[in-house]
Amino acid sequence: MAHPTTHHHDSYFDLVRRKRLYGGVMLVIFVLLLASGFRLADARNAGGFWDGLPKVFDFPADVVRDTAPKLDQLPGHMLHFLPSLIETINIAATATLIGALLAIVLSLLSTRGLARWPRLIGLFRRMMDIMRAVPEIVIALVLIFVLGGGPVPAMIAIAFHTVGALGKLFSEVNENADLKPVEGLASVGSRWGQQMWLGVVPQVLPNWFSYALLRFEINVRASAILGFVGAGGIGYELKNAMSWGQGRFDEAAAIFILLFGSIVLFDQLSSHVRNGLAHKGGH
Amino acid sequence: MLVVEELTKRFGANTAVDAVSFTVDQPMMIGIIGRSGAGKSTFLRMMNRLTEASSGMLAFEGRDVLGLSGRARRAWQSDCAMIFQQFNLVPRMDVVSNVLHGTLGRRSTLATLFNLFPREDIHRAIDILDRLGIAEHGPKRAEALSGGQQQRVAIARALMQDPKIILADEPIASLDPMNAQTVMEALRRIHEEDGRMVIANLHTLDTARRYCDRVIGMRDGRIVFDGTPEQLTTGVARDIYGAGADFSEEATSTEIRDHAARTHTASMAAPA
Amino acid sequence: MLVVEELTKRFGANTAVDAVSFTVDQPMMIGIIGRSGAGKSTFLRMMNRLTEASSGMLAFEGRDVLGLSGRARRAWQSDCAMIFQQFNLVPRMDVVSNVLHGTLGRRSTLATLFNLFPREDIHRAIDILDRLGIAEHGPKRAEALSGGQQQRVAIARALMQDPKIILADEPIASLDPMNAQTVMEALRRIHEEDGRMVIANLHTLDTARRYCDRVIGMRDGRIVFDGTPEQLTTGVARDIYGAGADFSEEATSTEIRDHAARTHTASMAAPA
Amino acid sequence: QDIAGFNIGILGGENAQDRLANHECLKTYTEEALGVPVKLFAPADYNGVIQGLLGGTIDMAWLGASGYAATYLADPEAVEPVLVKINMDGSRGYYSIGFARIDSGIASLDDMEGKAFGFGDPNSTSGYLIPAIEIPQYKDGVTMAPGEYFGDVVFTGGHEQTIVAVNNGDIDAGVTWADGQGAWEDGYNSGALRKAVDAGLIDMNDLVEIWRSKEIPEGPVVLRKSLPADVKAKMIALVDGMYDADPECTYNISAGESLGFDPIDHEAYLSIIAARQSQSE
Amino acid sequence: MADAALYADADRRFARKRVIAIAIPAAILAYLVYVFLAFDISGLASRARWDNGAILLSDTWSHKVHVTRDNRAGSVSVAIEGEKKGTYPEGTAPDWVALDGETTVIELGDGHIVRFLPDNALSYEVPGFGLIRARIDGGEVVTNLDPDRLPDWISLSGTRLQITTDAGRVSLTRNRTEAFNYFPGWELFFFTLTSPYHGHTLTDILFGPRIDPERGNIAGAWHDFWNNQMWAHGQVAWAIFETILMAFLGTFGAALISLPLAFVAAKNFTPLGPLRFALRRVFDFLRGVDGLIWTILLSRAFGPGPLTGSLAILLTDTGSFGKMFSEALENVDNKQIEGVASTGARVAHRYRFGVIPQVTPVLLSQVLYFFESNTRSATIIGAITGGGIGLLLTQAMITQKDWEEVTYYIVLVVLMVMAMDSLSGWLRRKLIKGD
Ligand SMILES: Nc1ncnc2c1ncn2[C@@H]1O[C@H](COP(=O)(O)OP(=O)(O)OP(=O)(O)O)[C@@H](O)[C@H]1O
Ligand SMILES: Nc1ncnc2c1ncn2[C@@H]1O[C@H](COP(=O)(O)OP(=O)(O)OP(=O)(O)O)[C@@H](O)[C@H]1O
Ligand SMILES: [Mg+2]
Ligand SMILES: [Mg+2]
Repeated sequence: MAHPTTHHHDSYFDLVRRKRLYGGVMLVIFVLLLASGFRLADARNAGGFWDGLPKVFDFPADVVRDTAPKLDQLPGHMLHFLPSLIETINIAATATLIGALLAIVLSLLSTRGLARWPRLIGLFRRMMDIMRAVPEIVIALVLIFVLGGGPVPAMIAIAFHTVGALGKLFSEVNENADLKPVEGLASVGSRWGQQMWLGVVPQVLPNWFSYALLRFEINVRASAILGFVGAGGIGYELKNAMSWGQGRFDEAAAIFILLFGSIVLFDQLSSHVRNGLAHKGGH
Repeated sequence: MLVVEELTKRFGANTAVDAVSFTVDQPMMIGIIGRSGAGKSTFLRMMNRLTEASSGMLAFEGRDVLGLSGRARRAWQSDCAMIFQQFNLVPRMDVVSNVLHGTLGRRSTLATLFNLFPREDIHRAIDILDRLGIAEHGPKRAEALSGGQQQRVAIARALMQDPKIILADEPIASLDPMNAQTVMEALRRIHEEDGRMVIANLHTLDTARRYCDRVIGMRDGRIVFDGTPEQLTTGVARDIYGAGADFSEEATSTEIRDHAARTHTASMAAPA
Repeated sequence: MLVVEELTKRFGANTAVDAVSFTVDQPMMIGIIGRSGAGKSTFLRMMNRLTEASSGMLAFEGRDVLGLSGRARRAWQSDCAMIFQQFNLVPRMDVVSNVLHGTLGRRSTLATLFNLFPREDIHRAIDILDRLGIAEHGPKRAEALSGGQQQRVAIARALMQDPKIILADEPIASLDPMNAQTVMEALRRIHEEDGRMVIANLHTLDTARRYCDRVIGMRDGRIVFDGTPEQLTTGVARDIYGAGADFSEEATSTEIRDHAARTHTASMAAPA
Repeated sequence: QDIAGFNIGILGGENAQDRLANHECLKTYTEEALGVPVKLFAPADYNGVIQGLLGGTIDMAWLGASGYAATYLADPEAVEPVLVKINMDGSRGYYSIGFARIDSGIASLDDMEGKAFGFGDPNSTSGYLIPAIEIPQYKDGVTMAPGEYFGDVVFTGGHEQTIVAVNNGDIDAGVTWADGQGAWEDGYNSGALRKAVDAGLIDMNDLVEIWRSKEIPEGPVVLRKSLPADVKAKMIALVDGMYDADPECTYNISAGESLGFDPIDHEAYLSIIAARQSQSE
Repeated sequence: MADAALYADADRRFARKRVIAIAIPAAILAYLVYVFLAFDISGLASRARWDNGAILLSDTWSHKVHVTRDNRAGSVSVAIEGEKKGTYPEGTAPDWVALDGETTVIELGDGHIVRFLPDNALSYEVPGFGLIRARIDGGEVVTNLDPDRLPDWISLSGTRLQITTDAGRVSLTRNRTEAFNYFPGWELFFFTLTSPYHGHTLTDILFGPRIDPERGNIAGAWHDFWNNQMWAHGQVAWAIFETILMAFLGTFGAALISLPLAFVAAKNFTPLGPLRFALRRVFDFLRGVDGLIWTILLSRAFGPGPLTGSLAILLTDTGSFGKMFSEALENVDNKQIEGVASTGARVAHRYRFGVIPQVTPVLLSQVLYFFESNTRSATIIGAITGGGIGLLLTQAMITQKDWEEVTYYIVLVVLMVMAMDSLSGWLRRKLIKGD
């Protein structure tokens, strides 16, 4: 019975052989890369992985040891650092807001079918790629040099990166937008801005919003990190307390609790809102 | 009042509309028929300036339509309303807003941003909806309406533009026969009562025969028929559709004939 | 050989299957009909042990199916293949692999975890596909196939299990009439050629009449009809479907009758 | 016992790539002397090296005095100071210099009441620890708590940032380090001011010195205490003898002209340790 | 005419819409105003040092050459960027500097001529202004300038004179006389002055006669380029590699660890509520603490280096992946699992054939997306733990003088991130669409 269909059998076995070969080769390459990468990193590190593993909790233990007797001071510290936390959050919120607004414009300009100047799509895309690729810390440090320390360099740096990151996500969303309403609006003689505002924005807003919230979460962390290089906010306080070490770990712990608490808070809040959006805007 | 001369559109090597010429002297209801890919949509889109023509001339009341740009072009689009097969409404917005979009050609972007539509426009939109018999759906989202209702909203939007011409690109192709009839009757009424010119792409012969004053047949981008509905014999139709002797007119019909057969097959095709 | 006694399934307060009893003496093709929510799926799922019964008894060739567990339960599932309305294939894997999953009940070794199936199984899988006329699609991903082809893959997977019973839960509900016919014919042929028992949930009367040896009608979890296709009059159908006097059998039909009417209305319904 | 490798942590005001390049000669000599592979690490701030020393992953480093104190306070058994750099004039110290913009009209700490004052890195001896202790001794009523005597007290993050911040007017005065030799208008012979002048960042005519600390001991070269005695001895001999053996390399590793290194011990840093401990309270 | 009730209703609805349309931008604007006040943006404009920006900008594409006279010893040296590594050998100088015994003549270009005269004197001919003379007399700077009518490009005090023009900069103090001349380009980018290949063109090196008799041209030139003391290309390349390595190990390590954990944290695979809850909080914790902070915590145990950076990325990403993977698992389509289950397959097989094929594309694309964005994070993490291009970059920035190196590194980082972006995009297409 196999006779008339021999070639089906053969072609399938060919496929299986080829797949196994590719799969096997890929797997071997991946495992080799991972293993040799690990060994290389291990060798280039000051301390080895296996030697260090038992000491992982030394530092946290120091912090706890230093903090435990001064537990009563923690609320005081927290109150003291609250303004810095608010500054950090303001940096993140403003940067997300400004970044998202610019990202909206750029993403619309770089989406096929929606672009105002279709020829410039490539240009706007490259712009976003570059904005996304430059690490925030670089822009922040340059701006600190020109503008002096404080929240503004961090805000600009994060906003700059946000434009690129959100721009890419937004234009992916835009690509899935239905063009029919846009065409309908174009046929009545409306301007580009009106077509976007009425034809595209209502369709994509929920998705934009959910990505922007996700970004806000990330930006809270980023703005805390930029504090490490002198951009103000809670990160700056954390770095000072941490690098002093023994003796000020209680402050570090207080800041850490504040920072971590707010990150978790925003995380939960945003996933809550996003879930709500997903369910409401189901179709 | 409308003069089309040697209008041509090429997409790469493919000529979608091939040197189309005709003249219309007075507002009438014109049907363009032809099979899929004949260039009907492309022609209408060129008229509305949604697609740029490759060459040729199109003049309306002396206006050189293809040469317009910027504000003048938008003013032309405002005079020349378009109705689409898929309605092309903004589905998440309410019906009245969708109708008001017909005035966008005259509104600034900023006013649009803040939803500043004048009171009298809003009232006029409701009046138009009322005329089309769907005023009570005004507050609903467009997507909540049935296809026939949505198409009537699209017609309302077109009327809101107070256009000289209404272009309709297969306005009933997405509709069931019941709704198709309502929509075609609305278009006919607008033509008769307001005296606006209506050009409708239609993919069925009997609709064209029933509602139009003049029928233009296209095939492969060229006009192969131009005459009155009465001149549109089955032989001519065979030419237009490029069909053989086995061509049955009924295969393209949307008339309401066999209700039972239709409903059950339609309900089966949906989940496929 | 199959005895069902007082089989019941309750979901909270809702009784999906309510004390169902019947007996089958020899392999035959049985159709279960009933409207949505009647408990047809729940009954089949209990047979395959995908859903646990609340109470009652089900025995096949003396085996107390509901009491099996562990290896014995898996062996039963292997003997009792299931075909689903949505095919329930692994869409990203190739067709032959999907068919080979039918052997998992017997050959769930470590090697199969890495998708390494014995050579003779692979040959058999391709032969089965050949029998169903889709051998040339063997290397494709399941998701690349049309619905009808996917359902035939699902049947092939079922055959691969070399089962005593094949349960099919609305196997043609997601298919267009053309494909539906192919699939039903395949099931019928399997029943006739291999002598396997087939129990199929169907939602249309005429399919049940045409392909089945015995028809069971369910309503609200209870059996309201059990007889031959010939006994299935319109009056009985009205009982099963709980419809009024205006019930038209055609509303549930999937037969291919009026080709012209169908194609054009189907093409209209699709883009809606 | 034997060691499998030897890790050197390096700090300082130069950029990481220059630091690594400058220490390449030390790496070669160490490999020769110990016969094991040597790795150089140039973390971004003091804390990185201190953590390495405490965790036992870094064997040798040249710390600032305050950094040594921090290490000692965290774990007295972690490291021991062995050598210290000798300046061209034979001294073993440097200064913390307070400075302001000349057009601000500030001439001394007296004029700083209500003004913004900037430290560098909290782990820096001259950029924080010493001025934080000595400035309040300037006169009664001076404290380092923000808003008390000074209008604000901030950490800029490092010497370079302090200089830019003062020059920009972001803060009214700050502290940084200098060897105190040579002339103010050149930014002294070495130190952060001199580097900024050389880079064209500041014009010393715009700045004025408003305060100077007592001499601060140069930071020690430290070795991990648990290293085998012979390894320690070899390394001490190597660095100690470097000035005679290879002046070029000495120049490189001490980031400028010096007379090489001399032995030193823990006692020399007791006051700094006490100072640091008092700041931790 | 339509019903009046319809008009009234529409009017009401549009009035409400209008209020919303104005209220939302107004709220955003109000917040921005608050932030601008809180951040003192107006004050910032006055504090901003645009001249610093100008230095930075000009330094990114140009370099300067220092001509320095030690006023005590009288010796003159010429050094690129004033660095020891860029110093011209004793007695040699570029052609715009004439070392003439006692006097040194420096042509800054555009007619600007600076002379280092004997007795610690200096003259500077500024076209359109005149000849500026200055000398050190008794430790004081004495000039022919009218101290009350100094142009703003001259800074003069009793101890220091500094003249900054478009052509260059000249300064005079008791100890030193110095002139800076600016040139476009990254000097010594290919070869330092000590290399025999300095000043040769590419064609010379590739096709010309042997420049260094000891070595072949290409090998020698490559060696000198790679080990260039000024730019350290070899080290920079290694740093880039190290950064990518950190991202790679961190991302894929995290993916391998979080996959099994995600099954435990997914509602449909783990019925044990408390276990799931605990694991989810662990994920939140890992994710909530930023990689940078993990780096600091881990540097005690592992010391500085790329491994520490990788582990930090691994920890944060385990949190992110754990959450995302478990969400993906909770969204699996039950049909496929049921299809496999109905054949009597074991649990392991149900997972293998029912779950893994569906989630693989989702997970893989998430992992690759993170890999790309982690190359950027690794840049920052490296800046703290001492590894990779991030360290070089931030350090070069913080010392605030090597802006051309900063530019070099930024360009490399941007290229690296963009390359990773395309690589991950390519892999995504290859592995998910293709197969
Ligand atoms: N944007 C485009 N790019 C390239 N080719 C196009 C484009 N739009 C239309 N065409 C081609 O032009 C020809 C005419 O298309 P057109 O849509 O005008 O036909 P139609 O008569 O409206 O057909 P249908 O009944 O399918 O709407 C077709 O061959 C089509 O493929
Ligand atoms: N997992 C479940 N949990 C709760 N109720 C269920 C579940 N599965 C089925 N039911 C309920 O049991 C009843 C019978 O459902 P079943 O799916 O068996 O009907 P059916 O005859 O197959 O209908 P259909 O034609 O829609 O598939 C329905 O009321 C259904 O809502
Ligand atoms: Mg068309
Ligand atoms: Mg069912």
